[in-house]
Amino acid sequence: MELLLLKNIDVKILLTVLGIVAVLAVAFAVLIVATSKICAVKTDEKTEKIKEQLSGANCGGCGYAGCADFAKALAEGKADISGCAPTSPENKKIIAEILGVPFSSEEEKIAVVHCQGGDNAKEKFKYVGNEGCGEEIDFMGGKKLCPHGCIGSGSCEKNCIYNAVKVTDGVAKVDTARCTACGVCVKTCPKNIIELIPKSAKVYIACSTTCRGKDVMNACSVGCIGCGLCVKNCPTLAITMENNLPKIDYSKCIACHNCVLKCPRKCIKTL
Amino acid sequence: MKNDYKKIAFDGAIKNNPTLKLVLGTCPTLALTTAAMNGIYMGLAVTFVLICSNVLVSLLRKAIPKEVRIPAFVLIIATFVTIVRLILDYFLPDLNDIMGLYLPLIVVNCIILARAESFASKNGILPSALDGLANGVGFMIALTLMGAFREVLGRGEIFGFKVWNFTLDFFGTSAGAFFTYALFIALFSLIYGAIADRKKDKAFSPVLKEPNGEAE
Amino acid sequence: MRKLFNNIWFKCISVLLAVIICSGGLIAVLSDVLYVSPEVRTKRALIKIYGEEKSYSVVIDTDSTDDAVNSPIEYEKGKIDKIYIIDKENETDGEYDFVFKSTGYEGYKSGNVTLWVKVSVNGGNRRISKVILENYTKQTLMSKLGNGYYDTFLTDVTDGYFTADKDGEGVKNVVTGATKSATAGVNAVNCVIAYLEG
Amino acid sequence: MAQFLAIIVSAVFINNFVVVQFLGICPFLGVSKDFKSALGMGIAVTFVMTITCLITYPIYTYILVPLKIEFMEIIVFIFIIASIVQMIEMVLKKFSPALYNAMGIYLPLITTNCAVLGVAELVIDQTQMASILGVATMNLGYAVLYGLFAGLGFTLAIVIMSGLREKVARLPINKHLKGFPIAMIVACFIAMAFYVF
Repeated sequence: MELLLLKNIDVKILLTVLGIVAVLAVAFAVLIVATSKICAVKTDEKTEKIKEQLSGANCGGCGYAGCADFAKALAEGKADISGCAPTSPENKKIIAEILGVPFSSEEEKIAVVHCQGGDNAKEKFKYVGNEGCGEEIDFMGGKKLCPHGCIGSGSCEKNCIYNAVKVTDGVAKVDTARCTACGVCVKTCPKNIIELIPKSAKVYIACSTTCRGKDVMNACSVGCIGCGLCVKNCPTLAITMENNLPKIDYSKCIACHNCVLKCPRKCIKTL
Repeated sequence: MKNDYKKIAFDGAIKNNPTLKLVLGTCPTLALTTAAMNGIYMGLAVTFVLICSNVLVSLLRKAIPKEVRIPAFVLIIATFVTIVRLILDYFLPDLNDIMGLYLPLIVVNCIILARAESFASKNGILPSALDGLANGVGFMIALTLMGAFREVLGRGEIFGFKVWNFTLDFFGTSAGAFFTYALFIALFSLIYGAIADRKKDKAFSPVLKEPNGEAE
Repeated sequence: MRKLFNNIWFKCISVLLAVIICSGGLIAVLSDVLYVSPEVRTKRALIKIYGEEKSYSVVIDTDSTDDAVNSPIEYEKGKIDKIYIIDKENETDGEYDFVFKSTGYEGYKSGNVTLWVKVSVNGGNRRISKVILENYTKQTLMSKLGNGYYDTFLTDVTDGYFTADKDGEGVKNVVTGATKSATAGVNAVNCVIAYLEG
Repeated sequence: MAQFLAIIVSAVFINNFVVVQFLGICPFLGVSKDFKSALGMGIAVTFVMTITCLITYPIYTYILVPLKIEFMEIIVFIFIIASIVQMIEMVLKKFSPALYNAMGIYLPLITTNCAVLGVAELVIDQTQMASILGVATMNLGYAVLYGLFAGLGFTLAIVIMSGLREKVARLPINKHLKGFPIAMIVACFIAMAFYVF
């Protein structure tokens, strides 16, 4: 490799090539910076800092199009940090400091499906058509005889990016290990029977029908008939009966599992 | 820091396989999977260029202002491909005869710019190099498998050796390429979905979500 | 001065220019250091054809400096850059080899294909005995021209020319997946035949 | 006027970049999930193609050819396309952030989009354009028009694809076939349909 004098290649071509590309580069650099000046989107760095703390899953549980929009809403004070469940509590503390908002470390939550019907719930007709719970309930309230129960077409499963909801033998079931309580399934379920309950909860009501006992017996073999045994047997009176359906007040519940044992229809299940 | 590398390698090659999961670089994939050997050569070429361009991009990531990053990345990748061709031509002429066909295609390959844009411009040099290697290998495996599949069914050969003389020239056409590609993506999602379920992998969802949702 | 350096205009332009000048310089240096001279390319081609180095005498060589030999033979669809006569050890007269380097035009996107063509002459009979690819410009589907394509040329040099269109009824039809690139290759070989036919 | 029709027919139908020549498939599959982002992508690609032809054609014919450095063509073209895409990205980020988020990684990928580079190279190829337009020499006007209609051809293809995909997404398909695989199979049928040309 003798001392290099660029003798093998034609220097003139090299210079013209470099010249052209350089001129192009300068021209386009100027054009690009000009457009960047014209279209300067002023994202104040507060929103950027908040966006870094958020989980970035873009799940939409907070009701905004994605983490970027939620961060902007947070910065403008229009949204509250509790709206985003997937972000870990420490990140929420940091965001609260950025916003200068007092941060009450509120309870961790988990999603749960208030229905266990599925195959043991009778069907009015056999539905063949476009998939998705939303479409199915447009047609006479869905194929199940029970008007409140889960129809098992899996819209929640389709929209859960954490793969935490699965339709097993006709009814949606939440996999507690994977659920980050982002709340997307709560919004997508057209029957509104998925609810976020405190993670520390040990039991939940696996039914959401408010029909009277006789109709329930006819529609579903595992539906709650509103007998009230759970209310009577709860030592801390944590369960109250509203409109033929028991409701658990988790602040009083001491997880004694009395209600689970006493329920004749096995509607109260453990987490 | 160590398992972080393992995660990058695993992510790049298998979990977020550029061809089968993020579905990037479809032009070379459809065009070149007519033969398995193409897959191997293209895979090698892409892996090499991907590693080097990722390293260079992550080296300069702080210097390149955000406004002109795409033209700068494209220049780096194009320069690299030219340098690789010069080196091959001088030192390994016979390899250059074979690879010479694929090198110009690489400048137009989406994977390299995608990795440079979404990974290398945000991480350090070593992770970027590893990510380049992982994605390159993932790309090569996917292309070779598809190439073999189409070659066996389309021309009854594998790597050029006669297997049987049953030929379906549907697989030689572009419609066949689309069909094979669809088949392999579904297969990948099926196999990996099963592995993920057993391993209780939280983030993997069998239904393919928008790639940018996960690639970030 | 400080303000100039982190002014966005200056930063963008300077970075792009820096990248271009560095990469341009690097390519220039490398293409000079790793320069493959025409002689080396010819040596490589001969090794590929004969399997070992061969000495040759020049009839036409566009890369050589003396003017008697360096003008190529132009044809309408191609040109011949080099013609060599390979020196034979056992000098049996009337039997020697030509090696042509010819370029065919009208390839894919009007690029061209350069081939090495070996013609072995034995008394009156002239036969194309080897065709290999040298290089090409703008042919993206070259991978489709397998060895089969180059072997179809290995015929006697009679008056017939090759054609490369599907329904052309020409003497020897050479059709492959990449018809455009095939046309350029065929043009290159036709130039050799045109030269031999005189 | 005849040339005008020739451009439209050839750019949109006969050698449509996506459906006949199968170039630019990455965004064609990646962004055609719903109609709005598909249309957005189509318009962005049309805009890039038109401006690219406007800039690359004169550069090639009046600078690269006279100076005998045609080999620089690929790098120069890609650099121009990359700069245009960079500008588009800023414009989109400012004026329609929703579309910007919907396109995500596929916006920078327009740079390596084979269709855009394909149209840039096709337009400068005198012999091919002469055969398409039936006119002796090409000029800038035809080049820009061809770029525009090639982009519209791309938009047409991607919009039809998004319509098909939205319809198909509601059918009860196996979980693993949803998303890209079913899109590919739809593209496979489109490909078969276009064997005619």
